[in-house]
This record gives sequence, C-alpha cells and structure tokens, in this order.
Amino acid sequence: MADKPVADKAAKIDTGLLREIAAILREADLGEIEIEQGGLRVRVSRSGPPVVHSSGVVHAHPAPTAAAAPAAPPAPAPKPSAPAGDHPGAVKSPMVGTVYLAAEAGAAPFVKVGDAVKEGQTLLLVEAMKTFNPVLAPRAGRIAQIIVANEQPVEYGEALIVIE
Amino acid sequence: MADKPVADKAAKIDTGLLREIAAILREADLGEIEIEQGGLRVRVSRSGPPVVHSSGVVHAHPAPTAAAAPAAPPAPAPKPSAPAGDHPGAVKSPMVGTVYLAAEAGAAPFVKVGDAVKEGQTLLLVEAMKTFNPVLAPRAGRIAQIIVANEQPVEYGEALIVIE
Amino acid sequence: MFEKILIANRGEIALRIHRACREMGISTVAVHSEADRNAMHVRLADESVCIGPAPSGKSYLNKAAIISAARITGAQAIHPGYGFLSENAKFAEIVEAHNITFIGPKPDHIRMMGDKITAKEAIARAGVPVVPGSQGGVGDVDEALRTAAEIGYPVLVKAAAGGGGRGMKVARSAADLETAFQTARTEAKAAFGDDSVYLEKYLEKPRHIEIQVVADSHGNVIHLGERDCSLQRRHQKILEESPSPALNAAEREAIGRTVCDAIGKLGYLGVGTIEFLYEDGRFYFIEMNTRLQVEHPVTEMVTGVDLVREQIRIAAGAPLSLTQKDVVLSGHSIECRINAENPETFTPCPGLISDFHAPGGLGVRLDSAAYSGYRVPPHYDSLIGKLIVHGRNRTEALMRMRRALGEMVVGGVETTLPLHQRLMNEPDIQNGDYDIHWLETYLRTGKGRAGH
Amino acid sequence: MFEKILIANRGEIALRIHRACREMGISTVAVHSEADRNAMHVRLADESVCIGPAPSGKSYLNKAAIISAARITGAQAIHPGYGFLSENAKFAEIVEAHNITFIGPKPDHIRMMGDKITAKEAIARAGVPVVPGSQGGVGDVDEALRTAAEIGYPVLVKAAAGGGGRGMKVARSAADLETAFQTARTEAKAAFGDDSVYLEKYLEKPRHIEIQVVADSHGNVIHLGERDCSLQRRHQKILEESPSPALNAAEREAIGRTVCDAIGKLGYLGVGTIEFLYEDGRFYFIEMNTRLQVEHPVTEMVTGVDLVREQIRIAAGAPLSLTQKDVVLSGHSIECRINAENPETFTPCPGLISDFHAPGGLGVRLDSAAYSGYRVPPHYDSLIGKLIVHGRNRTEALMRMRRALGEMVVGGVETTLPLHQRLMNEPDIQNGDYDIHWLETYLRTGKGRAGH
Repeated sequence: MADKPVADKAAKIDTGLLREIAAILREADLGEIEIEQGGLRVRVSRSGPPVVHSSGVVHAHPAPTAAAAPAAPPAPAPKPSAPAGDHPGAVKSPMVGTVYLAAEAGAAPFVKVGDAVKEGQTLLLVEAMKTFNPVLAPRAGRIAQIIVANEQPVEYGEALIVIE
Repeated sequence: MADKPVADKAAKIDTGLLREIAAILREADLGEIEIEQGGLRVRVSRSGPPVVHSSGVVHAHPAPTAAAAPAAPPAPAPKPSAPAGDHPGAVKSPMVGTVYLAAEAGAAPFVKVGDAVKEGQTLLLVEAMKTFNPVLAPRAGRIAQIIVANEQPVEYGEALIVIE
Repeated sequence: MFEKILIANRGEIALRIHRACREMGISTVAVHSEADRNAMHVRLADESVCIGPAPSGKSYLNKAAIISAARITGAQAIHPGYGFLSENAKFAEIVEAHNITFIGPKPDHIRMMGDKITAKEAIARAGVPVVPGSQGGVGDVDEALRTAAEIGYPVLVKAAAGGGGRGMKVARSAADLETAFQTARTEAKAAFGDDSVYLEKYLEKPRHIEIQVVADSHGNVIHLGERDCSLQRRHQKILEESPSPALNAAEREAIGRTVCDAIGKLGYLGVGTIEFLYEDGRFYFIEMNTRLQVEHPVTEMVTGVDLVREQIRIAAGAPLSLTQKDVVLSGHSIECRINAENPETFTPCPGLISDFHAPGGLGVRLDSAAYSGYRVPPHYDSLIGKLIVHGRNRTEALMRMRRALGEMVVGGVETTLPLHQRLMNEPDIQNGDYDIHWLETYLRTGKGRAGH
Repeated sequence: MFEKILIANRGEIALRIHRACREMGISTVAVHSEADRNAMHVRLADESVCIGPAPSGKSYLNKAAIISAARITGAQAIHPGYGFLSENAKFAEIVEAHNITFIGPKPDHIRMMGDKITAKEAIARAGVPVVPGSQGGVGDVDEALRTAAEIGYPVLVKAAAGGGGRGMKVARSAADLETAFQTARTEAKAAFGDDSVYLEKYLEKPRHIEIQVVADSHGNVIHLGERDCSLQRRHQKILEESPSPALNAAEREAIGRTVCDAIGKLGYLGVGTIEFLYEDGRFYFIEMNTRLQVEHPVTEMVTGVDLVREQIRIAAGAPLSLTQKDVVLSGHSIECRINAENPETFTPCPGLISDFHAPGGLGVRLDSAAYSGYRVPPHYDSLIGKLIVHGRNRTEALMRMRRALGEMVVGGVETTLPLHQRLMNEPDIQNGDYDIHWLETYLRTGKGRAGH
C-alpha cells in the first residue's frame, strides 16, 4: 500500500477553508476549532501544528526490514496525514479488500474518466475473502477521477472514484 | 517552612495586570507572553493554564509522614505558586537562613512598620552557619510591611521587608 | 520465524504485541477502526490498515476485514491479543483456512474452554480440582434442589454461556433456590440467548488465584506461578499481584504440577490461564482463558519471561525458551489497572488526555498506549494503562507502587489513579489480607471487611 | 533510619534519590537554584528550599546555603548525588561538623581518591594493578625522559589534579615527550591551578571497565560486577553496559575479589567505583570515584540491587542488604545517555521541551526529570535522561534498546537520540567489538575502527 504517493493527495487540501478557520479562531479567540464534514476533518489549534486529515486515507508507512533503523520518534500530536476523498463526490470503499476495475482480466473497465453514470451503476469491484463486492454509483454524474488502480489494496473508507 | 500560609500571598496577585497581558496577547496574536520584573514573573499562554509565580517564594509543601498518601500527581505545567515580594520596594534575603528581627533576644527590633529608614540601616539579621548577616536598607524610605517573623527560616531571594 | 504479524487488537495490548514483534525483528501490521487512526500502535507499526468504523462489531470483530487486511499486507500470522476475537474458535479456524497462523491455541481448545460446562468437565477429567456442583446443566427447579442438597448450601446458579457476572445468583438455602434459579435462567436467556444454567458450591471468602501455563508444540508444558487477582469490582480485576500473599512454595508447586499435567493431557498449545477460587488451602477451578491475560505483566516481572515472545515462538513451531527448572520466581510484582473512569462512581470518562507523564525509575513499568494529546474514544473499554512495579519483596513493591502512582500524571480525563493511591494505604492491602469480596465491601463501606 | 534527607543535587539524579527515599518512607528536601524552581524533583519533594541564583557556584556548590537549608528543614542527612559537592572532602567534613550525616564515604577517602597520584599509590599498595608509570609527580623533562624509557613508549602525561581529559597528552616517542610534557603542565596550571603532572603507560586500544563496590560500616564489602563504559566522546561516557562483552566469569570474579580485598584494606565506606583500562586480559587502575556514578542503573538492572537504597542504609549504620554470595548477575543491561545536544556537533541545546513521551513496556527504564513543558536551563550539563533496558541476553537488550529509542519522543530541543539509534545498527556495537577510541573514530569517519 506504499505505492500511493502521499503528495498527490495533499495537493487537494482546500487551503482557503483553512485560512478561513484560522481567521475565525483568531477572531473568536479560541484555542482550537475542529470541523468534520463529508469525510474531511480539520482541526486548527493554536497550541500545536494544525492538523488536517480525512477519514479515508490509507496509512502507508515505509515498511522497514528487521535490520533497518528504528522509526523516527512519533510526534505526540497527530501528524498530518494525506487527505483523500475530501471531494464531496468521492465514492469510498465499503470494506478492506482489493479493487478490480473490470469484471474479468482483459475485459473493459466498468467505467472510465469522463463517463456518465447512472445511480446504482457498478463502478468497480472490491474483493474481500474471495467475494467480489460491486461498488455502485450513489447518484448519477460524470466520472471525474478514478483514484485507485486495478488490483490495488484499499482500506475501509478509502476514496475510490470521484463522481461530479 | 510550612507555617506560612500560601493563600495570604496568593491574594496579592495583580489580576488587572493579568487581564492586561491577556488583552495584549489577544491583540498581538501571540501564543505566550512571559514577563519578569522585580521578583514577579508572569507567563500567559494560550495553550496552557496561565502561570504566575515570583522568584522569592518559600515553596512549602505539606510534609507527609511515611504513612501518608502519595502526593497528588504534579501537573506537567508549572503550578501557580504564591507570589511574594512582587512589590518593587521588597527587600529580599541574600541567603538561606533564619531571620532575627532584633540584635538579641528581648531587645527591641531593628525596625517596625511605619519607621523611616536611611539607606544602609540594618533592617534585620539572617543567620546562616552561625554567622549573623545584617540585611541593610537598599535606600531610604518607610517600612510598609515586615513579611517575615522572628526566627523564621527563609529561602534565597525570599521577600523580607517592604520599604515604600 | 514470521516476518510480518498482523495485530488484531487495539490499545495497550496492541502496543504490547508490537513491542514484542519489534524486538524480534518482525514487521507489524496494525489494523484499526476509524476511531483509532491516531492510536500509538498505529503510528508505530510498520503498516496500518483501517478496517471499519468505530463500533467494534464493524471493525475489531469484523473477521472478513481482518483476514482481508492480512492478505493484502502479506502478514503470515495474526495475534488476537485479549478480548475481541482472541477466544473466537471460528475466527481461529478461518485464519488457519487462509494459511495464516493464528497465534493462540487450536480452535478445539478455544471452543472447549469457551463453554463453562464442557470446560469444567474436561479439566476435571484431566485431574484439576473443580468446585463441587451439578454434573452439567440443571434443567428444572427439582433437579436444582436435589443437586444443591448434595453439594451443600450456599450454592451458586450460573449461566453456562455466562461471563462478567451476568446470569449468576446465590442461593443460601433451599428457600432461596427457586427464585435464584429462575432469575439466573431469565438473565442468561436475555444476555446470551441461552438459558442453560448449572449449580456449584458457593465459596464465602475465596481469593481469585490463577496459574499461568505455557505449552509448545513439542510436548513441553511449564507453569509460571500464580497471579492473585482477588481485588475485583463487578468481576473486573482492578489490581493483580504475583506471587499471591496467600500461597506458600509447596502449594504453588503442587497446583502448578497438577495444572501442567492436565494441560499436557489436553494437548493444549500456547499460553493459557487456569483460574481458580482458593479458600482454606484448596483450589477450585473456575475457568480457563485460552489467551494472553491483561495482567500477564506481573508474571513477566517475577519470572523474566516475555510471554508475548513465547506465544510468537510457539506459534512458529519453536520450543519453549526455558524448562520448568529454569523458572525462578524472583521478588514481587504488582499491577494497577488505570482506567479512564471516575474513581468513585466508575463512570467511564473518555476524552482528550491533555497531559500524560509516565512514572519512571527502578522497577517501574508502564504498559500504555496513551500520550499527551491522545483522545480516549468512547467506543471501547476504559483501560488506558497498566502500571506495574517489581520489588525484591512485597513491601518494596508496595512502596514502589505508591511512589510511582504519585509521579504519574493523566490530565484531562478522570482516572482510577486516586483509587489505587487509597488502596496502597489500606492495612488489609498492605498485609495481603483480602478476598474477592474485599474491594466491593471497601467501595461500599470504606472498609474492606465487615466487622473490621 | 533517617526521617528526612536533603538532596544536594539537581536533574535526574536528584529525582533518583528522591525516589529511593520515598520508597523507604523517608521525607525529602529539595534544594534548588532559581533556574530549577520548576524542576521535577522540586515538585515531588516534601519540602524545597531555593538556595541561590542559577550559577552553580552560588547554589549547588554553595556549601553554606546547603547546610543552612538542612538546618532549617531539620534534615538528618545530605545526599550529594554525583558531580557538584559529591567528591568534595571539605563539604563532607562541614556536613559532619553540623551533626548531619553525609551520605558517602569518609572525607579522608574522598581526599585520597581525589588526587590521582595519592589514589594510585594507595590503590597499588592495596594490591590493585595500576598502569605502569612514574612514582608520583615528574618535576622536569629529564626525569620524564628517564621514566618514559623505563615504562616504554607510548606514554601519557597527565595532570595530577586533572579530570575530563584536560591536561592529558600522549608522547609516542622521546622526540614527542618534551612538547607533551610542557603542554600538559601549562594546561594543568590553567585548568586546575596546579601544574603537577605524572607519566604512565599509554594503552593503544583499551576498554574502560569499572567495578562497582559497596562497603558497609560493619566490615562487609561486596562487588556488583562491572560496567563497560568504553563508548566515550571527549572522555564523556555516552553508552554503558553490564556485563562487559569482553569479560568472562573467571576474569570478573578475579578482579572483583582483588578490588573487594583492597576496599576492605582501605576501610572504605559506601558505594564506589574502581575504573580500569582493560587490554589483552589485563586491568590497569585509572581512578576511583567515591560516589554514585551516572551509569549505576545498568548494575542495578543486572543485580536487582537498589544502589541508592544501599547508600542510605549504609550511611544510617545498617549492614549491606546482601552478601557476595547473593549477588547474581542476571541478563544484560544497556544505558544510553540522552543529552540535549545536537547529535552530530554535540552543541548543547537548552530550551523548552515541547513534547516528552517516555518509552515503556517490558525491560525498559527511564531515569529522567524531564517532562512536557520543562525548560532545560542553559546553566548546567545537558543530560536530560538515561534510557536503560534489560534483556535476558545482550542481543535481547540491544533489540529492546532499539525498540525503546524508536518510541521515545523529546520535542523542542535537539537530543542525542539519533546518535544512539545509529549506534544500535553498527555491527561493532552489535558484536560488542569496541574500545575507548571507537566512538571518536566513528564520529570522525563514520566507521568505528580504522581499516574496517
């Protein structure tokens, strides 16, 4: 799960929102503001580094070998982790498993970027315990982004596809 | 040293000053302000409890016996301790020792409240290692308060007398 | 040896397992719910996978999600910790069916010991003393009355599927029995969906003493002495120590040998705990826990054995790292469970830990996944740390615990630290003079024993 | 036994002493400078007295202030810790003159061991092997050349009053000697106000191995094995372990017996450390420290003996709590000194510790007076904590140290944690294959040994 570059996702943070919250924090003389909405959680605090993370991130650590150096000490305050699926149209994985973008190897993918989809249409499959679970479009729209790759492992809550 | 009630001293905190600092903290959008002047040290912080303590306090803990309950856990942030000698005219002890207000038992005290004193006049003695060290008036003035009692042990830097 | 282990738990025990793995050069996979994204073991693990939302039924008890996480991370073994799926025979079977090693006993033993009636039968056949009681379930009041007359009053009516004190009723005479029987049945049905109950002798002032056993796949079985866990509130252990102030070396050796023989006969694998009531020099089997216990550190402190390391070694097919002859109990150890609870009402107090400072120095161990800035989630149990001390003797351990309790800081949430501080000053605790009712009485009356 | 002890020190050792007192039921008085008003031991002590401003000359070295503090608080004994007044014979005398017990050796022994020349003479007379060298001080270059010819090059010119590496010069041949001699004299004069120097054989690749002894007032002397403190930078120890990877049981027993005999002959009282250079199976006395050492915890971890408790008991006239026969070295212990310093340049880094999280779990001990929100003052040494681990063997201890270093968090100031993490991965450290030059070479070249 280490093959998903964290930087890609970080680029999608709504920094305008952050600025606005920071302003409110200052105006209201508060120590901390925490907002959670649509998979995005923002905590802005005066005392520590501001933390932004979503509820749909694969937390991929580099996997050191047994002989590798001990991990750097974790900071006691939660480290910012990469946001994902903070887009309101993100469709998230209902379970831990492996993504299949097509019904079988070699077949055309269920959807591709730019496709118009209907509510209830199959977007992809998540395989868990040898069961292939279709992930359906929660509403009609257009495929804006396919975040995951074929046969990629995903966490619970991880963003898969964005429908606009 | 446990016979000096902490509450007496706590009553002398300048809460107006605190409010003013807090206002400056807000106006200047700072995390922390620390001020040290004439034995008074004030630290006002957004993140922790504000701390006020002077540099001239006898830190008297209740002395539990061996069978007493363990002390309450200390808060990681410094606890407010009682201020003393925050008055600019406070005369402080130059050493750890025992105060003598008179030259010998039964004699009249060197000074009493209301007395006018000259610079260099002996105010009291601090005995340390069987040496009686005179504490002299740093400047002329009137004795506003005698903080310490006869034969009271004092710390380094502890306020003894206030000259106005 | 395994190269990667998945830790199917949370909190301090997940961190405990991570530490053992790290010290063995084994990579770790932390699986966690959405509520535990910032948990210490998640941050320290080599990899982590979110397996579901906060409710444990959808995450830590979600067998499919855990297996999937193991599969996609390539973990070769799963350590279930305690609680959650640790004593779920079905889960152990599924894990093995996926060619992943379950770090624990065989499913059959989990199943056998998971049912109180079959457990008691099996353990009695293997030669371990049990509480006199009904042979299996008791179907009606008449049978209950006949059985109670045989074993003598007072008797206890217990749910076969029970645990945590639910479905347990005392009858002090034949007059009480019908009500006790019916109430226990009703409660058992409501709590466990199974109204089977059985009867056993009720002990007046027993201690709870449990024996730690470890068995490998090469036929070696050892015991690591006992833990005294008599200080309980509503059947939840609060403070544990090893050795028990009540046992002498001869009693320890005798019960240890009995238990090892039985474990050998059963063909049990891994670590396990045989829990007994102990009264007037006699042991009465209560149940066997087929997993690591919360209170395992006190045994580690007096024996020097790393129980999690042994578990992992055994699961990998290695022999025990020591023989019974190598087991030397050295000094005394005490553990205080620090819960995020009001120390008087025991109301859980989840929330932000604003300050956290661990006690340190000689003979002090803290097993805790808490840190400054950690938010105790409201979804799980309230244990936030175990403070464990070791001393050359019991007095030294008590003094050290008192000292360490005084240094520990947990700010922002209420904890049971003040209760433990009070306990350290109680003469009965200092004298080791307590039984399983002591704490309840103490909390009710301020004294540990009636007529004191 | 004492009812109240004054702790005449600061930092982790003041807390260490407080902990021992608290566990013995003894009240504590913390004396502190203005800079240490919020120090952990000040907060935890039963009473505290501010004895002066930040500079240690006016506070922690202020004999009169400390005595006054003891008198006004009614302390019956003073524990000097290490450094500051701990090896000041005059202070020990003044303390005793005020009918207060000095927790340490007799002033005469402090004085004897405080001068390197008299120390070496006394210890050699008592049968302990010393480095071949001049008989006492060397007055001029000619005498130095004659002596060096006798003991053989390379030789070391050392200040009699020296310490910490100042006033020490190596001469590899007669050609080098004059310069080395004059430089050492000049440095000695500047640093200590005394230009006496002496000569001794220079060992090429020795280890620093020291023996811990404890002697009571009843004629009992025991040793608690050795510590290997070879990993040094500028004569400051960085990492210590016990037992030494270089010694076998026979060597340990032989040197231990030699040292105990000598200590008995000298009539020494309390804890002490005989420091040796060790090369090719032979020990050469360097100096004796007549106090607790910073690195005493590794000895505590392998022996189970609380050295501060023993010190206090001995000062109170009690006999040793164990005999030599009871001393069993069990497992292996390592200590890493965590300094608030840049881990590469070693520039001290005082300031606010914004985050502090202690590692925990089995076999981990942290001796530290730091906490989240503590401000490391710039006035004193940079030691902010000692991380100590114990394992059943050296490999287990190394793995545990690596694990614990990875858990520890010190935010806001730079620390030597990264250096220790690097060291844990060095094959020479893992193999125990290092000498007193290893670390300097490693820091200079990235490798611990030339030609590696």
